[in-house]
Amino acid sequence: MVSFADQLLVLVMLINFIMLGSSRMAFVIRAVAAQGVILGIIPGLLHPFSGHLLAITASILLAKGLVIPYLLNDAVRKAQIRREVEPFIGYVPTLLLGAVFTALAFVFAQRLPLAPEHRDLLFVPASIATLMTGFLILTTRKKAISQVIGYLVLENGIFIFGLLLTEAMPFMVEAGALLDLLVGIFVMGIVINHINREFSTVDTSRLQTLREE
Amino acid sequence: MMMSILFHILLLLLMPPLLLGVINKTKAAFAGRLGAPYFQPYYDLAKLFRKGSVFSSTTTWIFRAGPVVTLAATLVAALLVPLGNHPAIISFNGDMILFAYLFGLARFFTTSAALDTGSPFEGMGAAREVTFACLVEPTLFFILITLARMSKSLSLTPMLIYPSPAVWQDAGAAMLLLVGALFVALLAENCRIPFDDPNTHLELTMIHEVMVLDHSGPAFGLILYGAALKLFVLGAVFVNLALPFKSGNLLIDWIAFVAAMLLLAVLIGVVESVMARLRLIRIPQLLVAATILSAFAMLLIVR
Amino acid sequence: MIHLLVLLPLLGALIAWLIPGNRLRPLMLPTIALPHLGLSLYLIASPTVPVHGGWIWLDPLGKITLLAISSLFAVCAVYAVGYLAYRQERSNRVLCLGLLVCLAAMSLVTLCQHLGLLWVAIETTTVSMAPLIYFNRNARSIEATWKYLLICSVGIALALLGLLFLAYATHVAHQNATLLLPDLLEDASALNRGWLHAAFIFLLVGYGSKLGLAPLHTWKPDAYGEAPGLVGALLAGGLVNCAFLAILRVYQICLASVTELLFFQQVLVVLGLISMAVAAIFMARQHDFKRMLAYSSVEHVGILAVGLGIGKGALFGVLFHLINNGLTKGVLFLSSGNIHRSYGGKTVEVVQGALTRLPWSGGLFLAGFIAITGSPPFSPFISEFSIISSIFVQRQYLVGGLFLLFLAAIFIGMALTVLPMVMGTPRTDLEVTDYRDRMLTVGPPLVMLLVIVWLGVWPPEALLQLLKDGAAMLEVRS
Amino acid sequence: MVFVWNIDVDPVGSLLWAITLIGLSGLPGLLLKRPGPGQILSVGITACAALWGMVGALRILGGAPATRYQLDWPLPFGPCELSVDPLSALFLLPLLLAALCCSLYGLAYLPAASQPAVEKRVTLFSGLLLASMALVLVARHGVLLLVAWEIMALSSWLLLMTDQQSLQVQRAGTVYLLATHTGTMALFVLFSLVKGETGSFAFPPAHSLALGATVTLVMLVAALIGFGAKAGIMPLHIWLPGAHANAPSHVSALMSGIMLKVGIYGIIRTVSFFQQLPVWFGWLLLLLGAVSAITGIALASAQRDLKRLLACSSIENIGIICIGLGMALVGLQSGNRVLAVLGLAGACIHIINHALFKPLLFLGSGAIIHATGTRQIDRMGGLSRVLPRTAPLFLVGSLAICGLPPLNGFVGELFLYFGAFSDGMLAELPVIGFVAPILALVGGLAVITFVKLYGAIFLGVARDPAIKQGHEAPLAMLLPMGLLAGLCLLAGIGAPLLLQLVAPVVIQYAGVSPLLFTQIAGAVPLQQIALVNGLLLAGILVVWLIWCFLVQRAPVAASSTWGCGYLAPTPRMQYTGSAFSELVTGLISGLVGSQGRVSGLSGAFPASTRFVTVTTERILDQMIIPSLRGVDWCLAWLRHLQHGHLHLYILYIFATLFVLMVWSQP
Repeated sequence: MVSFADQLLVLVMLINFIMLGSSRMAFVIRAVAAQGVILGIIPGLLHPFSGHLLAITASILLAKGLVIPYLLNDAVRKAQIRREVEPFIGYVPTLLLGAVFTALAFVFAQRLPLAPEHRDLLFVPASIATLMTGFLILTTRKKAISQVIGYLVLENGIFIFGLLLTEAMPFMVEAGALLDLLVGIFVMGIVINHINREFSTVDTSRLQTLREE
Repeated sequence: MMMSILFHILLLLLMPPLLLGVINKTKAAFAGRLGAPYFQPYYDLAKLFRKGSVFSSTTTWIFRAGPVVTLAATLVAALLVPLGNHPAIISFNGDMILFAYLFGLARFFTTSAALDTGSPFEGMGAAREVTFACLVEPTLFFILITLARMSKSLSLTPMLIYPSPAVWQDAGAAMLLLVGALFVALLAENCRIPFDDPNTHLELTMIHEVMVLDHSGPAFGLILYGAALKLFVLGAVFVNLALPFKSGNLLIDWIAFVAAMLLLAVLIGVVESVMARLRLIRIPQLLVAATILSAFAMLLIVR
Repeated sequence: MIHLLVLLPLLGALIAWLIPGNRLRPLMLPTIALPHLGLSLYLIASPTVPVHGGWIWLDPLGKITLLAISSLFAVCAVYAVGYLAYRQERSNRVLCLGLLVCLAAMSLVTLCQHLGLLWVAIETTTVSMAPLIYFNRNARSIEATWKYLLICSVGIALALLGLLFLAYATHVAHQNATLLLPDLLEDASALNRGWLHAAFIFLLVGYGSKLGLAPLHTWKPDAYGEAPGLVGALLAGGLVNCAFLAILRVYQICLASVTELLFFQQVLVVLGLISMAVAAIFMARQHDFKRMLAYSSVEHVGILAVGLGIGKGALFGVLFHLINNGLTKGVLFLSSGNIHRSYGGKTVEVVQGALTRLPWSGGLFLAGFIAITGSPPFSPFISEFSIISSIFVQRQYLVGGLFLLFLAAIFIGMALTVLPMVMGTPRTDLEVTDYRDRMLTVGPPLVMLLVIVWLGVWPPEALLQLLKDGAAMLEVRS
Repeated sequence: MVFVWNIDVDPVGSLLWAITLIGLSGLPGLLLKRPGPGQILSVGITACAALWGMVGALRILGGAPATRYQLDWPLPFGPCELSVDPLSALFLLPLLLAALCCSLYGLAYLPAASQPAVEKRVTLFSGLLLASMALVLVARHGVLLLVAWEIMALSSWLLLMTDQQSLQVQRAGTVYLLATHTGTMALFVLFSLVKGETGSFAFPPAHSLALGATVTLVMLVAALIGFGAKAGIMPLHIWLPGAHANAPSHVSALMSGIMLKVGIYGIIRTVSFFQQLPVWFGWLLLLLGAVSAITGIALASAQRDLKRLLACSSIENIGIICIGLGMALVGLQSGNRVLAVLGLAGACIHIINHALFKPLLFLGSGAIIHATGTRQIDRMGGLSRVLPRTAPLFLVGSLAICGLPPLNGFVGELFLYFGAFSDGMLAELPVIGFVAPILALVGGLAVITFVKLYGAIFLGVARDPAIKQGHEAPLAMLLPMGLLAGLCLLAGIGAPLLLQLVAPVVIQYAGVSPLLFTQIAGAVPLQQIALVNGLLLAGILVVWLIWCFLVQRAPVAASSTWGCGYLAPTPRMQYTGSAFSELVTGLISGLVGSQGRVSGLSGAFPASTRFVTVTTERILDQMIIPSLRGVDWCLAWLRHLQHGHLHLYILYIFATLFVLMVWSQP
């Protein structure tokens, strides 16, 4: 089962590339939802069945697969923005950067003092690669929604690492974290709406009146 | 001894105007004139003391106090100076500081009195007086400290009696520098040519004389007398330094001193005759040069 | 009893949400905040024991933070009544709700002994603060909110990763991952060095972006500048303290691990100094006094970090400074809020002669400026001097020299902004509002100022004992 | 607060009480609604406390034991000790005197009736200022001293800001605040190092510290910067002229007469900690003193603002004091006791003297400002008719500050000259001899400055008819001035008394036995000087009588001033103060930046034009401010880091993360 989870992580990394390379907003939202769903399934593959597990899986699937994509789509629709992602840096360079980061993630993971049972798994490199993808999206995309997506991918990367030690995080904390994440995204969604109302655009490059002369 | 002190005081009080007379006579001689008699300054003073006074209505008591305080301070300063080989009337360690500061006090009142009239010319003269005097002060103190160091004493009397032919032989260069600097200081302090021309007829170029324009009668007499006394006192210092002649005999020493003073007056007269008054902006340069000379003398001695 | 600290504000939040009247609702704030303060003081004074399997415990560090937060909030709550009475044009439902939720979350932060729970509480404060920054509802405030939200969220996410690293370090060490502080402290020495370093770095960067350590501080001037003064006070005195407590918790583990403390200390000192330098750079020629206060906050966070890194005698100063900075920032933000309201602007071009126009607020602002720059008889002097003297006692001349240099530069920069504001005569060519000093908007900061003087001249023994206990928890154990 | 008071017997206790009372004296006024009674009450309290404290200080100087009181401060800096030793008492004495004079003066200068709001503030903070200065002097604990020091700085700043609506005051206040606060940081270093070396913030006993060269260097330099900035030693004097000029006059008197000395006290106190001082420190202090004295008085001579002039002359006097201290330290280091005693005695005497004549002059300037409403010397003139009582008092102060006999200023300088001369004579450190010409030059410049000041203000006739010709100051202002002038005279004529006052301090800190002290100081001819002074006065009297006799014999006429033939002289043609000092300003233009601005004449019929000279501060205006501009330019470039681009902000976060991760790798 662990090896199957490993295969799924390859898929997660592929989705990273899709998000970096895609120019259409709706597609990217779908991709991040897919990534969320995959990540939601993985705990079920790793651990024996329990009520705790079920609750977690269900809530992740619900949040990342349904609620958040819906919120984002809703924001896109309400904002009536052009569908493009509008990067600061072109798609190809970001893709290349993503590839370099992914490669580096593998190299880096090799050098980490991992526990013996985690040595040969893809979890750590996938986690780092996803994290870096989130970072790339955050820093290279202009639209506020893209940045939310970047943040989500970042969270996903962290989540993958968290899969290594589900025991450490008791249910309450995990639920709390998830809830916080959800509320955070929710608030972001609201803010995007307001940004849109205020500026008639969600292009964050407009958001730079606050700076030092 | 008692006689000596009495003579000392009498010389102090009576001789100063004579110096002016000698200077003027020398200058007249250089100009090919007969000149006023040697005792003309005494006649002038006597006349002034008899005259009535005119006071400017803008003046206050400071104007009246000016000549009085100046003369009193100069008199007290005169008591601190040895004449030739004869010790000063009052002598104690550190009297040279008081000596210098008494002139400062005198200057404060002279210049204040000048400012009291509200006349632009007198203010101008006062400004020049204080400024040039300020530049002379360091020279004076360099000379004093060098002498103190040479004579290992802190009082004017031993300091000034100290120079002897032997000293001149040992430290001739330093002594020469000192004497030169002191002569410059002497001329500057007493407002003689090349610093100031007491006989000029244009107020704009004067220093001392323009300050006292408004004084009249007895007050002006006091001022003239005070100026002569100052010349006498500083001249005495100079003579002590420049002519290290000592016989030990009371009478010979007195005669030598008086002769030297008269000689000094002639020297000043010669200088005044052969030199032109410096441009005002050159004066500070000469004074600073004198300061440097004296500082150099000090370095030669302390090294 | 201890649960009430969290439940009481939550209950208040619920009631505030339900109250329909815009006038009545703000009264809910002091109604909750004052009992909360009383409760906090009671709990701080009484000995406490861990509950819930050690998850919840009010230890001295928590007590100090709770004291700072609760007292600041109480003052701000009273002020809010006066402030919101003046701003009836805008619904304050979200504001009251957010404030009370934030109080609950902040109280929870002080109680947590489980780092995961602590993370949750901190994330809650982040999220609940966001709508408050947006109170003014204009383009600038939405921009500030967005920047705040995104940067802090990214930071908090990185902190979560740091937590995972920490848990993984325990996992690697003994196959039994945990995030419970007592457990972590107990066998910290067994932790893998690499993971510990990574965890420390991620947590420091994560919470540091919340705290506002340079160069993670970029949201601060925007958020502080655009939020109402009241919210600014809570950001600077409340959230900063919470985030710093979180870093203290992490640092406790680092201390307990005893492996090469030098790295942790150096990182803290360097980041602290960078923060002070950044503050100095940006305070020079700062025209916007609220942004200036934000940079002052960056500076003081830097001071805290340097003090923590220096350790020993500075620890007392750090913990004391936590309280002092919070209260003094409260004075500054609340009075600057008044000035902002009265002049309708927050740049030095507009605000001149505040002492003439608003004698009380202007005076308070001036006094706050003098206090925050570390002058006696105000208490920040005591704490700053403790830190400085400790630096020099430990012969860290370079650090001390830079510290003083930055302090001087900051003082100059700040003075050149503050003094023209408060002195002189108000401009007559600008539109004036009818806002004037009032009891409810001047009283609270005044009370805070008096407290600062009290703490700076003759602080109560109990507080000093508490600070010493707290400092003892941060001593290097060898 | 655990004090064990022995009010009736203990002089230290009485001093502490006096300080407390003075500090609180402004409080009742705050609580009273009606202006007036509070001020009177405050003056009453201050006066009584000051007199009571002066008795205590005198008893300490007379040899009463220096009881130590402990203040149980709860803060973790250790217990604080308070004590008054002769050194403290020497500074406390003029402080209390100034408290007495200035508070009484304030009663008429800033009457509560006409300025109720300002008066309350000034009264409160004057009390605080006095008390905090006194606390600095009695504190025996670094942190307590720092607290008092900062309260002193702040309360004086607030006093300076009395007239905060004026731009000039704002600028002066800002510079002062910045200078004093940054100066205090040096003291942070100093006392931290004391703590580091001794383990406690309490002052180490005198001559007990024997430290490494580096630590000593840092401590001494820190003390020199921290205390020296307050004392106004060149080049740390930048704040001083503006601050002293713009405060209310009686506050200027306090700041200039007393507060600067508190800085000097700090230097002496710090120096006293060390067992062995490095030789360079004495020379450095000497050099700084000489520089301060010359540049200070040079600056003063060029000033056109009455109070700025007085302020600059304070720099000169501080310089003279530093010359004395430097001499003493050099003497101590080289084992030359004579130099040590003379230098220290000169410095101490000058400290007292300056605290007498400088407040006198500042109080006098207050009376002048009251009468004329301006501080511009060049617009005044002939005020001795308007202020017939102030004028002679001011003259006494002017003569004293020039160091002219028979006033007190001469006495302090005499000791320094003696040090210079005797050392030049004894040949060990002939370089000290240079002090004498320097002092002479300073004295000469001082005469220029004060003749200009006195002459331009009081003599002649009013230059500007536009300025108001007010009236003589009321008794409450004249009384303090009279007291100070009387003391100047007393101290000048009764110089041995002055020496006795400073004797305990000199004996202690020059490390000599009382016998040796009497021997060395006895060599200074105070009695003879007094004799000559008497002779001088007698001489003046005699000449005066002769003159009166001569004048009365002949007719006396009154006329207008002789205008050298010019027929229509106007008062504006008088030599102004600026004109008076123009000659010397030209000579020292390297030190004083004086720029003339004349708008050019053009055309066949040029319009009326103005010539304005502005005296600029070399260091502040031509060095510090331009360099700050340079710094500002660099910072402006760095400020682009806050550019408003969110995605780059996030990049900062990751960059930090990256750098720290790399750093953590061994």
